[in-house]
Amino acid sequence: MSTPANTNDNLKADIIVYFAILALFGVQVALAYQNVHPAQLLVRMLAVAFIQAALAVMYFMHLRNEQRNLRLALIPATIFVMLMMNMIWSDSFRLLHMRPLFK
Amino acid sequence: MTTLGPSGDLRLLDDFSPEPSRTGIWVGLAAISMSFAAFTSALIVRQSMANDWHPLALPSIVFVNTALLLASSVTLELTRRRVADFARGKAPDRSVAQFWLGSTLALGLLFVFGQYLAWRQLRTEGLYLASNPNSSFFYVLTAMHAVHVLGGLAGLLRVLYLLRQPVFALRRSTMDATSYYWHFMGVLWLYVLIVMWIKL
Amino acid sequence: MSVASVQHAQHHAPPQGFIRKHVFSLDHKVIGKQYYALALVAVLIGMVLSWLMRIHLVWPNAPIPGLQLLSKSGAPGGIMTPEYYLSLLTMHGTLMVFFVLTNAPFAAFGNYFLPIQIGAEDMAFPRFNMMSFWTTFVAFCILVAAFFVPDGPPLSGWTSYAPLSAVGPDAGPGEGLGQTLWGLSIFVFCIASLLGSLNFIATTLDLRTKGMTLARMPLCTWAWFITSCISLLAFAVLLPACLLLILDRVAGTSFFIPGGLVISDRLQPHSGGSPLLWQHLFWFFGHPEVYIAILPSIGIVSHILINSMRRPLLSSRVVIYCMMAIGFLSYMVWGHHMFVSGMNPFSSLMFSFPTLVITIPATIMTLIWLGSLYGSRLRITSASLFALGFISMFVSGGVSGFFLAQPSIDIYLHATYFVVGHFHMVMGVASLFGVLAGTYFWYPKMTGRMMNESLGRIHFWFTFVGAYCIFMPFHYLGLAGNVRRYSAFVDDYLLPLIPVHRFITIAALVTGAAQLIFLYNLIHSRFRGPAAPPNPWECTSLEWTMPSPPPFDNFGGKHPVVYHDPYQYGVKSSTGDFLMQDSPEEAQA
Amino acid sequence: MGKVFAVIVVLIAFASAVPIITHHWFGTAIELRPPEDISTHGHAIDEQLSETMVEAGLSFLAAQFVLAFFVWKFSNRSANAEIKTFPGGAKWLVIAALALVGTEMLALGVLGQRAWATVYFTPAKPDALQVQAQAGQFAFYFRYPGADGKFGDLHPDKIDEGNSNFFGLDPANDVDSRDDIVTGELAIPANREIHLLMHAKDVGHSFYVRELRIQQDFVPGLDLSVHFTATKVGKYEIVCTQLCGLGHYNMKAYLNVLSQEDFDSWLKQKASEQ
Ligand code: HEA
Ligand code: HEA
Ligand code: CUA
Ligand SMILES: [Cu+2]
Repeated sequence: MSTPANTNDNLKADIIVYFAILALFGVQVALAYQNVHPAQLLVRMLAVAFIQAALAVMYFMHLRNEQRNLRLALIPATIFVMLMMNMIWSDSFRLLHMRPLFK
Repeated sequence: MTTLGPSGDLRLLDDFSPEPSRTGIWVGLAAISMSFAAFTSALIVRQSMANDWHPLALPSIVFVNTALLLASSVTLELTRRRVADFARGKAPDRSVAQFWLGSTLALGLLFVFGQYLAWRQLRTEGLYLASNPNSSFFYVLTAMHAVHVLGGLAGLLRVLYLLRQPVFALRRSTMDATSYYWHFMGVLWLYVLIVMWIKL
Repeated sequence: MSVASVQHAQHHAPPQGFIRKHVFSLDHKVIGKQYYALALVAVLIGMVLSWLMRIHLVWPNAPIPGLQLLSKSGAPGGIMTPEYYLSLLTMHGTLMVFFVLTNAPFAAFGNYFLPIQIGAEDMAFPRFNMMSFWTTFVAFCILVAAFFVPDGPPLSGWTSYAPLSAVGPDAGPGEGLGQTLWGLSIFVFCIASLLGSLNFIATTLDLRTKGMTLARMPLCTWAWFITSCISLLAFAVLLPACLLLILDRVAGTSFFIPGGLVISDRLQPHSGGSPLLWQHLFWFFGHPEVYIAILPSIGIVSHILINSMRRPLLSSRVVIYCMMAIGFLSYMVWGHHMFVSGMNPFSSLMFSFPTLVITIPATIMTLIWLGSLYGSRLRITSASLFALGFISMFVSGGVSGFFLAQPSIDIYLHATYFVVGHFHMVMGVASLFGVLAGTYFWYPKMTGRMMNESLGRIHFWFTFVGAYCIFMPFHYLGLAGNVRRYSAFVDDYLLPLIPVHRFITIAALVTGAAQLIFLYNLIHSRFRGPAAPPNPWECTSLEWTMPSPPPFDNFGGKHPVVYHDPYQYGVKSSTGDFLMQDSPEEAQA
Repeated sequence: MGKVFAVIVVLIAFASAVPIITHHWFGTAIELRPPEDISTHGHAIDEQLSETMVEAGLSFLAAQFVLAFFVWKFSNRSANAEIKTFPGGAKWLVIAALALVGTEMLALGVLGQRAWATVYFTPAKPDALQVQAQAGQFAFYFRYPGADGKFGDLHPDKIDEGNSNFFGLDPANDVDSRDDIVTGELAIPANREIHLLMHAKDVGHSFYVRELRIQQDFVPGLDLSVHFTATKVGKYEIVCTQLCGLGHYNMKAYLNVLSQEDFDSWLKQKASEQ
């Protein structure tokens, strides 16, 4: 478990993180105006959003200070399971070519 | 064995033994994330399957709602600090904390109301739940999110109730758990918004 | 590793009044028993349904007395219609998977013993706990209500594949209100399971008593913990899937229904949905679900086996790792239910590989159990017989899983009785053997009375032999190409196989009747059984340190201190050949 | 009691193995094995199946026998009997499991992928005979493209079973569909590849011919296809294996494998009946 004292009032760290998230938002806006394929765009946006969310969750929501067991049990499992879910998508790309015979 | 005061109150601020409600909230958030991941997968598969995809212009009010929800996170964080001040004896009473908490609640309610307005706007455009997949997903995602937000509002109400008790009865873990959940609603909303913005 | 300190602020006073004590109780022990009772009711209904199904399959025109009272249209004059068979099948599968196998080994025993085994006074969130039971109960009532709706109970199988399950009454009998109730019931069940898992995880992480490190938790606690992690994420996926299914049915959306379907001569007003999407979401939940069903039993059986062998396993740690590995792998294999479903054939290979890999941890566990039997001092009791029977059944069922895991063989075997044989072996009996072993083992603790050993053994022999007689022939039928979910066998090809079916039906009736012995034992011992001592099996874990049955606050307001890992057997100590977890004594080798 | 358990487990293991080895149920005439294979790809599947049967069967027997033996040997020993540890302990068991299952997996996995590939990863030959199959509650219909070699488009709104327009063809406006031949049985020439285009009319169904070692679901909204070559003349059952409603058990059609000449005259006759 982390040290008890400095969790609540670490205003400086919070502000830094806040600006980091804002900066990343800037990156997102920039990305949005790039001319890329929507699928690509989605991937990039989600990647950045993921970092933002991680920062917010770690610092603002103090996950950083949470029990080690909790972090060990929960985070890898959830991320892993979500990643696995992407296997569903493998179908969706194929389905594009297999629309019904009727017009 | 650590013992906590009879009410386990915030005045024993430095007790950092894990509190079930804090663990519980993280576990709950994992489950909620998973549910929304499932919705996202459904959306992606559904889109590639569809010959009926009609891009949907998000009602502009959702951006106002976004601002409201994010602002409510800030006010909640202010609440938390003021409560801590009070618990440490740095603040004379709880009125400031109550004020910020009240603002959070109000902003949250406004958010839900704003979402309702967004639905109304879609309806006036003739887009109902079953009109096309885009509107279906819009309603489902926003409604599911709103349901979770309502849960958060209930939590905040409880915190407010505890905060107003004559004898200070708010446990630190309750405050924390509720506010993590609430912040998560903000994060989740941004996620939902991005997904809808790009995909719908 | 941090040792969670034990503080439990809401130290509760003994509950007062009948309702608080027995109905809306916050006590995890009462809730555990409630779950058990619910599972028992569900398993009995499910069993009777399986009898009716079996009878109909081999004597399709024989009137079953009384059946017309249950459904006039489904069984006019007691003779079952084909659609009513499918309804019973659906209800049988749903009851068994959700209300028996998710409830009995996991929610019932878990609720009762997880807090005690880690030295806690109650679950982390007693109120949630009560809510999850009553939510489950509501889900159960909704499902049972589907028996009584006008156009019949749902008939899309426990998997409820869309679009059959999604298009509504046009698709035929059972696709009206009944199917909607099915969706609703499972939706509600998901909420209950999520609450339950959340509670289990928080309890295990936060409420362990002093000295109870994670490594010192008994194997069944580990199994419940891992199961709750699996179930948290699995039910979180089924929940949205059910929501979308219900919306397709009642709100006219098209998540799972494509365009251009003509059903009952009506062009359906839908377009663009994907039936495969339902299958993916369902099995994304469905496969982890089958491990949710087996892992707690694996834990319970290991616990009981160690106690009966009077020695620790060769390595408990390896078993824990295997359970974790199974947990992780269970999320990579769901596509093995969809090899011939029209899924991308490349994904079939991607799903087949981890499915084959999952047999490795299963094999390791099996070998560890077997290897630990070597040189032990095995005590034969009803509980240990069921635990040993579990191993035998798990091997039989697991091996047939190995066939199905290969997509090429699955082309032939998919949707045949081979699959039915496979899952009844692992789930219908192996998992339930875990429950039965647990029942014989923990009954004294839960009720304060001993069960009758001789009846227990008779029950074991009937069930063990009977289950093999029922479920082994299913495999042969499958190999011969007998298709599952058929209300009657009318093809020229299947008619010659009917004698095998007849044999199975008789075995099922006998085996089912033998369950009455168990039921009698359960009820009779509750009132007439000899009083149980605190530790009849000379077991080491914390539940056996307290009187039987335990007081409402478990440890009487004190917090036990744990000094040992859970399986100090085969040692020399003042108590005999074992050492309780909370005994400060050091064992001599 | 432990010894009884051991004996019964051994008996059960034997009893389970016998019908599989002999393919017969208690020596009677009930055959419990896949029917004779009539496809060109099926032998790969059959080999795979018997290979698995041997390896998994041996694992099954071994595990049951070891269980029985240990229970026989170590149950109800006296309270002060010495407790021994399995030679090698957990480590060797883990290694054994990895080696045993690992090799089995590799052997079968590699073999199996090949069998799978012949069914799913090879495209149908361009000269394969194209037939369209439509599954609907509770019947299969088949369509041959006729002389022009082209299938007419499907119009779900034109489906009219009363007038035998099962596919929803529109001969009035659509030239391609005028000579399409619609039948209720699937007649095919032997030794010629068939490319079966699968279309579901209402809910999910499946196409299962045991002798062909082919099973493939019909997925509404998705037009899949399978291809196969039948080698033996005869009549076989096509059954539906995907739960599709009350008539599921009775949803079947016949696969009629004919010689090329017989097939040609059959097709001609059907064309004249349209
Ligand atoms: C408790 C439930 C449970 C468990 C534990 C399992 C365990 C396994 N299952 Fe099963 N399964 C179901 C419940 C379960 N299953 C259900 C309900 C269905 C059907 C649903 C439906 O369609 O209605 C199903 C269907 C199913 C299918 C789909 C079949 C089809 O529809 O076509 C497949 C395919 O891969 C499969 C594979 C496996 C495998 C590889 C395991 C492995 O985990 C097994 C591992 C165990 C062992 C292997 C035994 C011990 C090891 C040894 C003795 C060593 C030596 C053995 C070998 C090397 C072979 N299962
Ligand atoms: C736990 C799971 C479970 C159990 C125990 C059973 C038990 C039985 N099942 Fe079933 N079955 C399923 C799960 C289960 N089944 C599922 C998921 C399906 C698929 C549904 C679908 O296709 O959609 C299915 C389908 C199914 C079919 C397939 C029908 C078809 O495809 O057409 C048949 C056919 O005979 C059948 C028969 C039986 C029989 C004879 C029994 C029993 O009678 C055997 C005798 C009973 C026992 C050995 C156990 C008794 C235990 C106790 C009384 C005490 C337990 C205590 C507590 C739980 C507290 N079942
Ligand atoms: Cu068509 Cu089953
Ligand atoms: Cu599975």
